[in-house]
Amino acid sequence: MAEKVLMKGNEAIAEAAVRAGCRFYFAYPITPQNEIPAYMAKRLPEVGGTFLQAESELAAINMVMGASAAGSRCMTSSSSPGISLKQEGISYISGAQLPAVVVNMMRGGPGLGNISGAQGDYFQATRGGGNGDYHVVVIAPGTVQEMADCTLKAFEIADKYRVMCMILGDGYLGQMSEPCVLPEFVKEFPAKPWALTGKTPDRKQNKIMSLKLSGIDGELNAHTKALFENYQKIQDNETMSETFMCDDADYILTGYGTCARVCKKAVKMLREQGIKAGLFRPITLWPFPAKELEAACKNAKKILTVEMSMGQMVQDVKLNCGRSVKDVDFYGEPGGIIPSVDAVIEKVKSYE
Amino acid sequence: MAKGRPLINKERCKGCGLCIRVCPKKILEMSKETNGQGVSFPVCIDEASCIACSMCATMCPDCVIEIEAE
Amino acid sequence: MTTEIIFAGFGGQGVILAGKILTLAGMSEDKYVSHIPSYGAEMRGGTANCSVIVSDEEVASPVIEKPDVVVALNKPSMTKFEKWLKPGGLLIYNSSLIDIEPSRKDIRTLALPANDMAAETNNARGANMVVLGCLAKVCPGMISGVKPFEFALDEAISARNKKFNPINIATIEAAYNKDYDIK
Amino acid sequence: MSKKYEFPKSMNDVPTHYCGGCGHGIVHKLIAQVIDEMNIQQDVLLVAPVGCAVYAYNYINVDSCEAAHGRAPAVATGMKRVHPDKLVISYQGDGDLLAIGTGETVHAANRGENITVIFINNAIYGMTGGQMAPTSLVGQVTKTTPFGRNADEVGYPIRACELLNTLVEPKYIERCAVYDVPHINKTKAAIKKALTYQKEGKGYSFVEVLSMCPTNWGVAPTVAADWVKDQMEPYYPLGVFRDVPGGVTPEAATPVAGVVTK
Repeated sequence: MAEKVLMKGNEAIAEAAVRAGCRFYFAYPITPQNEIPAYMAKRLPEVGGTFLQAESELAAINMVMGASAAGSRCMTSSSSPGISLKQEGISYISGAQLPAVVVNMMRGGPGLGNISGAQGDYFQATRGGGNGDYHVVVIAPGTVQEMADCTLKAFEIADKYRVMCMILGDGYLGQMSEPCVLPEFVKEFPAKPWALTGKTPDRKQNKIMSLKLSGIDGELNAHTKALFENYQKIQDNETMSETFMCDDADYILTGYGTCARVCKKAVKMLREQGIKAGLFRPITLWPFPAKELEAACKNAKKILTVEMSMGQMVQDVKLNCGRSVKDVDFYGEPGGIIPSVDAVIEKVKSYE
Repeated sequence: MAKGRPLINKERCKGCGLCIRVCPKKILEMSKETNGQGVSFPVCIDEASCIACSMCATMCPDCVIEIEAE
Repeated sequence: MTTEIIFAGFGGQGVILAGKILTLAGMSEDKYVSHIPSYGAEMRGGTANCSVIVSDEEVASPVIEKPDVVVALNKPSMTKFEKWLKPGGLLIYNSSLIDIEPSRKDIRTLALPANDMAAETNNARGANMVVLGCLAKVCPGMISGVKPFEFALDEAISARNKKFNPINIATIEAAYNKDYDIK
Repeated sequence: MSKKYEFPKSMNDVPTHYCGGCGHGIVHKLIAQVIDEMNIQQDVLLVAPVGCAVYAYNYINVDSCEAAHGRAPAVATGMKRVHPDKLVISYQGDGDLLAIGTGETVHAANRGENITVIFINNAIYGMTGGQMAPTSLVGQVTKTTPFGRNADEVGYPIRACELLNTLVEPKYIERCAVYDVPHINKTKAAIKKALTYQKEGKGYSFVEVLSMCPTNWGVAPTVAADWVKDQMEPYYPLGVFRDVPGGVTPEAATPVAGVVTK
């Protein structure tokens, strides 16, 4: 087994991307994810890859589009305001069915906000922040180890389904150091017969595009339905989640990323006080692990969603827990404040 | 002087008339009839005078004209 | 057992590095560990802090709300973080630079002349190393002596600065071998 | 009799969606001819822009990728970095290249990406129906300048070649036109030179083409051709601005300062 190393979350993502075969990385600086470009600038040349600091977030995501169209594994990373700028490219990449990975180390918003970790981009990430009918696969790791593992998974899913995958972390996860066992280098990659490699006489030209202008023929209608058939496969096969002490729980806490860790601590402390609490932590936010949540909530008296925002994931919990909306409560702190364990515990105790 | 002849794929033509203007021998003119798109297209009224200079073909934005030469 | 520590001071005192070294030392002993630094604009203007957890069980939340230990290397840090301590928690403050007394009565306190002790080991910039040696001594069960810090320094320090590792170890060792009067 | 001038092999035999007399068709044909002559159909990767030329990939039979409005040089950069041995063409209009994509344009040139940018300047937005372009002339009436472009309000049109010619890295910058046969031939030579330089790894090449948009100018195609010559050309002088391999090296291309030494 490989050795344990102490790494920042941001660095773990970068190294895992390299090990996943990512050889092209384009980005524009923004806190709190600057360790990723700094790491890639040093690391990629060692493996014959290309690091390029783009002139803007727009340029970076479109360089990713070009590099993906050309058949490579490629990535960009940013934080909330920069991810807003990338939405154009994310929509185009999704429309053109290109595989790519984008990392969002969320910070406080709206606007310039602040640079503390936050979770205000859940809607933008899971609903599709750009124009049109599409989905991005959103993976929300909760530990440095998961940041490495989920990055590998993101590249795998991106290539398998030809979709955009987002690693959705926050500033705290990005800056935090924890021991991590790095994944092995990926050696085998799927073939990409659709990629732009130069039109040879033995095949037709490859075209990568999202324009489907022929409205009368329903070209875009059919294209979008095909996209959603693909999304359905992802929903059927790729959900990830963690359940912790849910079996006999009266109260289920739900949260992702940093919030889930606060909740886990709260669950442990509540259990010490004789209160049966459990944690349900979605790891994929889209596809949302609906069945798993419903199973976890089956016997619960109350479900509490905790977020570092004013309530975004709670909508998915209400939709998918299989319970009355009245059974779902919410507690959140916006603007880069982490909900305190005490506040979560108080909230749960108020249900007794 | 070379001898040639313009081959005009009239269905590709959009009737812009740029070819007529650049012909040094002035042997192209617009048709009376129209093509499938409903526009007039160039016709060569004096093939014997064509010098295969290819200017009409070069000017054409729609690849309507090819030139045959001896 | 779980120990939650906040290191705080001004930029240049090496508080984030000290936290990182403790984290690595804990990792080398197969403890569960986490380290979160203050970062970005927060670091401009001179103050820095980090949260370190060393535990025998999985770290649920890496966020420290009520630290077991606060290490304050300058006065503003003490003022800010003293009130965070859990009742009965330990405040280690750098009495070389801090000329006020802690105000809380429900905590334990340790006046540590970190700069002076560092200077005594000919390591004028080693106040953060003094802290590490002191922590290993006064937090029993967290780190077993000085040895784990050798590995940690080797991991944490860049090649360019590795030449200072022996003197830093000496400083940590000297601090570890002292007896402390916790009030 | 044999074919002296024939339909380019690397063009798809489909009708284009361009209006009669539009310059895009001419430039598409020139690109296809150059691809045929250089035998590089297998090597060319084309980036199609947003604007009238978005369907360029339907006409030029090479592997192609669409780019969002203004982002073609960024997409081209990504493709070129993955395939440094391929010849990447970024084909763009004036709104794409000089308004919404100014940043991408300048920075791809400034990095000296070994790509070829072909810039169709027809002084108007075609696809959206005739609005002011960054290259619309002062006094030019468009849908959004109904009283003529007023320089006091919106400034003077931008000259792309002159702008890029202030940078160090570009290797070849030329402005051409397609309003008559001699200039069409020069344009073809410029495209060929640009792609040859790219093939030889020389660096960034930029070919601007003054072109006709009869529909949105509201004139006949022949009048449009004259308008390019009489109205556009005086403000946008034709010629080679820079040809570093060929010995035309402006001062801006040879910096004497700005390098930090250790």
